[in-house]
Amino acid sequence: MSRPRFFNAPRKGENFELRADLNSEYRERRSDAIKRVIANMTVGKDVSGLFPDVLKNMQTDDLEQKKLVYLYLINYAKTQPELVILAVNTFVKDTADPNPLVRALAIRTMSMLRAEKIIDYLSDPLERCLKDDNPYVRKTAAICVSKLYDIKPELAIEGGFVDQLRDLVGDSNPMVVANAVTALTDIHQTATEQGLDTFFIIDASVLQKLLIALNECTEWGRIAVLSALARYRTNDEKEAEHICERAMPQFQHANGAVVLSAVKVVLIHMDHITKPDFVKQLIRKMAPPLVTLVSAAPEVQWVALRNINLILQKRPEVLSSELRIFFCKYNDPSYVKLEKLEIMIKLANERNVDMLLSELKEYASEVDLDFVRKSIRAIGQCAIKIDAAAERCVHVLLDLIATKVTYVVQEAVVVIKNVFRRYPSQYEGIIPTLCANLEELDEPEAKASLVWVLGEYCEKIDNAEDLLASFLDSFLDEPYQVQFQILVAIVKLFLKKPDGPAQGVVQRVLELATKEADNLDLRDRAFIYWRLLSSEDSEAGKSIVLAPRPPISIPLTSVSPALLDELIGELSSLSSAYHKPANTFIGKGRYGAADSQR
Amino acid sequence: GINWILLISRQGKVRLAKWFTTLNPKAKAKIVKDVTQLVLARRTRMSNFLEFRDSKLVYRRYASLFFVAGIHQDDNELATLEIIHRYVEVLDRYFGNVCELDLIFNFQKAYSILDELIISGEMQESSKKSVLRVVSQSDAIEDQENSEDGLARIGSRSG
Amino acid sequence: MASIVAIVDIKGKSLIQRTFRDDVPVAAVERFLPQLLDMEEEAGGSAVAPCFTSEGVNYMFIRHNNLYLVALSRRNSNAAELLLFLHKLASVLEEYFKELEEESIRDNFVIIYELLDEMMDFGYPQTTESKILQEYITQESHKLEVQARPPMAVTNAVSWRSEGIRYRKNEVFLDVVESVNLLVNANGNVVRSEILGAIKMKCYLSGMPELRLGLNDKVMFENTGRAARGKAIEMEDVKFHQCVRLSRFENDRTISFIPPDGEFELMSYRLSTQVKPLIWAEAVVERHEGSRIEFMVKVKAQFKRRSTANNVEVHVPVPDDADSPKFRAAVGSVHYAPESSAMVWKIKQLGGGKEYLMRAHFGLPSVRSTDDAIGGMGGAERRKPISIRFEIPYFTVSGIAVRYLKITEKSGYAALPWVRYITQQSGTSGYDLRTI
Amino acid sequence: SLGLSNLRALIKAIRACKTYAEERALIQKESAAIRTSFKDEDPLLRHNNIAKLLYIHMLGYPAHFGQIECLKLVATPRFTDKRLGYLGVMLLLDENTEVLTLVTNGLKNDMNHSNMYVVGLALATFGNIASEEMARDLSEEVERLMGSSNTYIRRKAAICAMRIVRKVPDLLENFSGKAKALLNDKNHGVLLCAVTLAIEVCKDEEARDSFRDVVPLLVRHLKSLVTTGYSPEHDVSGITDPFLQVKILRLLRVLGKGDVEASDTMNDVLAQVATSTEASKNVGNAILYETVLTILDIEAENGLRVMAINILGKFLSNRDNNIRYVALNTLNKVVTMDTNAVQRHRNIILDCLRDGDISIRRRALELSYALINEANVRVLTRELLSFLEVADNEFKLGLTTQISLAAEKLAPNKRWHIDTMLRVLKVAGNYVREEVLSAFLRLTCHTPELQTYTAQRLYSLLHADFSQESLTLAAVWAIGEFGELLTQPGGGSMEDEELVRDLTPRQVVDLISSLLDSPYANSNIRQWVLTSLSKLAVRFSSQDRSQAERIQQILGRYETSVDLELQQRSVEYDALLSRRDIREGVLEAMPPPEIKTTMVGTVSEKR
Repeated sequence: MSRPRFFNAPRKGENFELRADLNSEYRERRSDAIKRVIANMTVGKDVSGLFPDVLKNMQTDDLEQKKLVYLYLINYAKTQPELVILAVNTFVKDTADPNPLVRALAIRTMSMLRAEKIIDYLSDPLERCLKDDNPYVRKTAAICVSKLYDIKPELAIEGGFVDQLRDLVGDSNPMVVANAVTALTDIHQTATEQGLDTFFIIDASVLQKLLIALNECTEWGRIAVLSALARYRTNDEKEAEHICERAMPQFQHANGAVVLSAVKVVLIHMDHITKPDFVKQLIRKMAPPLVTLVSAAPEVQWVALRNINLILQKRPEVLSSELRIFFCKYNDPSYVKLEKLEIMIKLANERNVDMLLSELKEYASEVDLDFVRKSIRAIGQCAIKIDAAAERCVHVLLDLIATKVTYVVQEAVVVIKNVFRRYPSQYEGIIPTLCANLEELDEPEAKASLVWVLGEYCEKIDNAEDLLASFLDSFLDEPYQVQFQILVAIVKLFLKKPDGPAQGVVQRVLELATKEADNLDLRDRAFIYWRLLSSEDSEAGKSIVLAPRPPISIPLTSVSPALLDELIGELSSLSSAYHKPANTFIGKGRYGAADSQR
Repeated sequence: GINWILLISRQGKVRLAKWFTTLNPKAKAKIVKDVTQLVLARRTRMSNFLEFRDSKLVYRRYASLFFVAGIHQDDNELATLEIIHRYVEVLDRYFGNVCELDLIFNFQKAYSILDELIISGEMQESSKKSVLRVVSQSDAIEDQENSEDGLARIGSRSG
Repeated sequence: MASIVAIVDIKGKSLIQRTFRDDVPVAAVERFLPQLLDMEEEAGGSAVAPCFTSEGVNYMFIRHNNLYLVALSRRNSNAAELLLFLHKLASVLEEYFKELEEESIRDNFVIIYELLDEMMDFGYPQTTESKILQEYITQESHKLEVQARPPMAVTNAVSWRSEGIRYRKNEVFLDVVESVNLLVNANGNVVRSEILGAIKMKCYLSGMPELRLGLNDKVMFENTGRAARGKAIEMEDVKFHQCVRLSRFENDRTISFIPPDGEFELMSYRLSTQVKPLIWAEAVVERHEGSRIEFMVKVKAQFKRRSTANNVEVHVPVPDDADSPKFRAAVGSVHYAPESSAMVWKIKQLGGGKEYLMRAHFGLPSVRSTDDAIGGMGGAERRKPISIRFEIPYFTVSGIAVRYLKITEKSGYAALPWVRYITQQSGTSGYDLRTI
Repeated sequence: SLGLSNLRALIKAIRACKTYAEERALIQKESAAIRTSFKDEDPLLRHNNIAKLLYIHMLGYPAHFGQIECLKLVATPRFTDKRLGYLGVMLLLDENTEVLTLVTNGLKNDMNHSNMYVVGLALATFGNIASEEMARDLSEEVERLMGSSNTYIRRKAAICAMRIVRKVPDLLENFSGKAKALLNDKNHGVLLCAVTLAIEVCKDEEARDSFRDVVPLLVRHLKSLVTTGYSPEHDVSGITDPFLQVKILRLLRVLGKGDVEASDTMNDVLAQVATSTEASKNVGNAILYETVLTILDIEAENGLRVMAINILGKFLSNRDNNIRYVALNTLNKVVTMDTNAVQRHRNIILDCLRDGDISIRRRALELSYALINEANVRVLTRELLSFLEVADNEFKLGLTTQISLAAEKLAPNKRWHIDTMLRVLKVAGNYVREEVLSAFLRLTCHTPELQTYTAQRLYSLLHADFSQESLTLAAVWAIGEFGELLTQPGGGSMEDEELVRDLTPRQVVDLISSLLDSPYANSNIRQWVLTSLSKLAVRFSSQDRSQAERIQQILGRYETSVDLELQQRSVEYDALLSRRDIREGVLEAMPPPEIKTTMVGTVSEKR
């Protein structure tokens, strides 16, 4: 079996040999040489020196060979612009070839070359190809307009190409329509990035064309059309309803990205619908396809889960009875498990919390550390979210502390501290259990949590003074969050037990924080306390530091309302997966006041 | 001294790994992974040295194999290159025009030779001849044992 | 929108890549794996999310065997679309070369370039139907006397079927295949269960046939006000091949379509109903550290007596370093599968209501692996569930039934539809029983 | 399954695997077969199984279950089995492995074996993996073997002695005399090992002093190596035993350091090596490099020192990156002693910052920090700041720290200092140490004449970019503390276009509070913002009373926060702002912190 191999170790003078072969009189040898050139290009070797020799092989009936030469040209056109010009004639000729495959290939490649000199020769063939009889050529030419806009926007506009593209939105062929929409959207984005007005306004007449094309396109075309529909702005309730009705059937599409795009369209236009029954129906129909996405390939599933998380922030009722579907499988990748946990917490309620707790307990004994931690945290969130479940959650947490596994104990301490803050004075009986684990804690958050407990309940802990004072020796080496808690806890101790040894302890912590510590924010905090404690009004400190704190609550959203709307409008995109505005990760990643006020 | 020596193929496969410092399996695997990544990404004409955590890598490519040594911060990098080269020379002499396949199929021999050159991360013999001599004499003892044994085995286990 | 699509091996080397827009430097592909490894390390070795951004470049990737398929972009791209495109690319390449791995890529780089050129333009997915691609991009294209032309299907409204197909005998085969996605706790409680079904077709029909499929769909009966004869089922979510007219289905639940030629999956559906596990298994484990481990496994068929499960496989996890397997099973055969750290109990036929026992004995090495020792809460195998595979022919859990398949073609031929039902639990669908 | 017949078959099968998954499955099956076969206790199969297992281990798969089997191989009388067994012991065991204690006795027996190659195997194994306990147990054996008449055994024993000294320093005395004696050995190999052992022994101060009298002997050895003609057995590209030369140079360095007499004794030979060693090949440069290091470390004469630095200068202009790397690396050591000699090469060093090789960049960067002085601080800081914009991320934290330390020490004036720090914060605000941030804010507190300017600049930098955390924190704090300077009419008379003037309190509060919802907001930033806002409520109380109420509302958003500190601040500050009687006094301007030099410890950048 002798298959041709092209990746052998480089031989000396290989380019010399290739050059000879490229100019060989034998067709087979020339075509083999081109393959070797491309093979070299693929592994990153520089074969740009062979440009003129490769170019000579461009005029050929062998389609495969032609494609390879084109591929070569795309790669090296930028470095050899003056040579590319030699290829122009063949390109132009090919755009008039009787075979539509060749015509499309030529126009597609020509518009990829990005050499200033070639662009001027592009106008005529592109003009022709946009009007070609064959839809394959037209759909290819449509995309070429956006490539042209990318290189030379003024030519794309003044040459009338963008206008022609708009006409193509009404083309009889759905694939052409889809690509015209794709190209216009691409141009729209490029223009927006450059701060220009858009060239693709979706008005009512465009809307009609889009809705007609939607059902006939390929899966990818549907995504383009749906994304355009999501950009359409309407205040007309009837129209919004109509759009939703037309988008909804796409929930049944096998392609998950089509489904997400359809969900996006419906969520956006639903905002204009006031009929509660209709809204209810939309939400009811949206749930099953979202659930199905949870069994997609893990990568797609991840995007879906991140999106579901956003959708639940906007419409918490969507998946209210679908908790089980988010239970983690043994072999789910870690990134999927963590997202499922987030969603489970959002869906937790009085009816399903028992089931959820037993599941979370199961997770807490897995081997993936991160997952275990987040699972324990989730138990705490259940306790805070659902009053009726708090006691059961606390029991589970105590069981976990009893395991004596260090990272489990630490996480449980963090969580129990929050339970105290939600249900003051209900679970104080377990304070000794927590204090017994003081030595074990080395993670900042766990340590900070326990210090808070010491300060908050110092009147109930016999040796609170000693325990708190013991933190002062290492005060300057502690992480900030621990330092802050030590400071507050000692101030509280002093306010509650002003006469004992607390006086000396508070003096020491204030001096450490104002004189020794580097952090100016910590210093500010300490000065504020110092000034308060030395105020003429001896009750001032108590009224402020010990001011009643309302029970804590878990926020319903993780992003601001404005950002949430922005992200819902970007569903299935990267920004919706990251839960971050696009400006934070594209371009230079700068994001300032102007962006936040958008 | 040398902390460890790795032979890594261009495909990223380990062809020999010798550890002179005590590390747990996880730490070793991590070093192999990171070093492979770093060394394979190097281009020609770059220096043969890389700083790696608190130590240094000295590497050199011979055909399809990278020979990499992890050395102390204050060791002589240039001299380490010579040690690597000496190892390669001995291998080459032992196998006669050594190639990667020789080292794959005779990996124990590659270790034996290294053990005659370096112990505890320190070079113990600077004469090529002397290293080759002891390795081939050891081989000779093996050969003899094997042929005696072979005869014995034929006698005891027929079928 | 993708600027570059690349296939990268596990060492981070790019095997092939195609630039579609030049706003992302090619060097960014080289930076892919080192960054991924860094992130994995930060995550304690766990797999990290399939999208990340670094230095203004967005990376979206899928893992396929020991390859990464990566899309790079500078914009806020449609992540779901591109990830699905990468999956599609992987399956197209698999259909072309059978295996998608380093060697097949190297041997076929010319055709992969051609495919990438057809499948994506300026970063936007185009034609991705492998059947259609195979009509004009073939591995032997240079041998063709006539130049290839774009098949009509590429741009047709019916982009999945070519014209002029002819068969002497017109036939359609319908396979209704169901599996159960099941998770059971160690105490026997069903934690999650749903039925995943699919209707797969093999179509050997001439011309451009119009097909209409009728199912015992409860919603359709309700819509049309007709009473169902027999049981009707409530499908929670249905997904269709792109040939099915979705708006028709939305309107009156009619499934009408012009099918692709040959094999394809017409539709998939999902029902979430509480199902009792069809086959139940449990294991009692006795572990003697440093010497041996013993199992007693029980399996029970909990479906009706008139059905039989075929090719039952019960996979029970065993420690990674077990040795000297010994088995005693009341029925079937058992073997040790070290590659998956499991033993597999195979039972050719398991009748409804039957129950069997199997005992297994393994040796353990006297020296423990140091990796285990740092595991914290005991070896990883402890958490691994028992999983079961089987087939039950002539049976679906949901009770779905094909009521009719109407075929009309302008030439007026008659064609026979053949329907088969099967419940099939393969390795990939989850049928997991948690262990203590 | 029975497994593959032998090593060769296994390797072939592994090589035939096309995917990683396939390889993994094959190996896991094979490993299981090997484990099962071990239980049969068949000595004939054991050798075969271990050979396969060691190959499997090399590919990164578990092989712990083969440890005991290796011990069994070692215990057989066959050399073939011992050889593989010891290889396995060295690969599968280390000083922490439990079963290592079972090896000691076997090693002891084999060290007394009649076959020198068995002794050799035992010594190699000991030298590579001996634990402290094993080192004690076999110390006498090794000591005895150091006196063996066989050079093969003698040299290996010397290295083993080095391991013993390393593991059990209190056994040093047993070996120092023997080590000294071995330095007279005629055999190159033994001498090489003896010098290696001596270097280890001389880590102990007392031992070092007692070794000074061998300097003349070492000088003789070295001189003879340099002057002998071609000696085929030890020649490397025309140089005689460079390995031994390098080792001797190193021992000389240890002995010459801090001792004038010893240094004097080696002066000439060092000069001779430095001048007569051929520098066209790597091997010569290796010796020159070692020589330079020795000269720089000992109490060398001035002329010799100049010679060493000149060699480095030549290295620096070498085209070979290896040599340039070594030069940059060594100049780092010289720079503290002789800055001027290094300053001469400043331009070459700065060019190296843009080299394609990260190893070169890293060394050049270190060196350029050391080069900054009063005369060039402006130029070099400008260079480093522009490098900061393109530098690899791993360099950034060091860069910002070094720039800020240099600015603190050498700033020509305060305006320049502040501008430099602002630029650092603007470009690399996510790679700035806490200490550097604090130092900048302290500087601001102590520069009242530029407080308006600084606050305005920070305001406009923050307005443009929320993404740089340290910049955000600096701006939040400075604006909180000096907020009123931003809104007072004619606050500054700067010509700079970037400056913002005529701000209203509302605008300032808008900017600071918008950070709470920014995509970069984290707990730390929010905490600083809450304090800053509370201070602003007081700072603006005379200009715009409504801001205080607005700020109280913003604070209220966090009164049920899960974040401990945020909730505490929210509730506290809200209560405090409601106390009109005391709030001004409590939140008035903070006393400026004491000015102090920035101490950069080992503290991480984000706590």
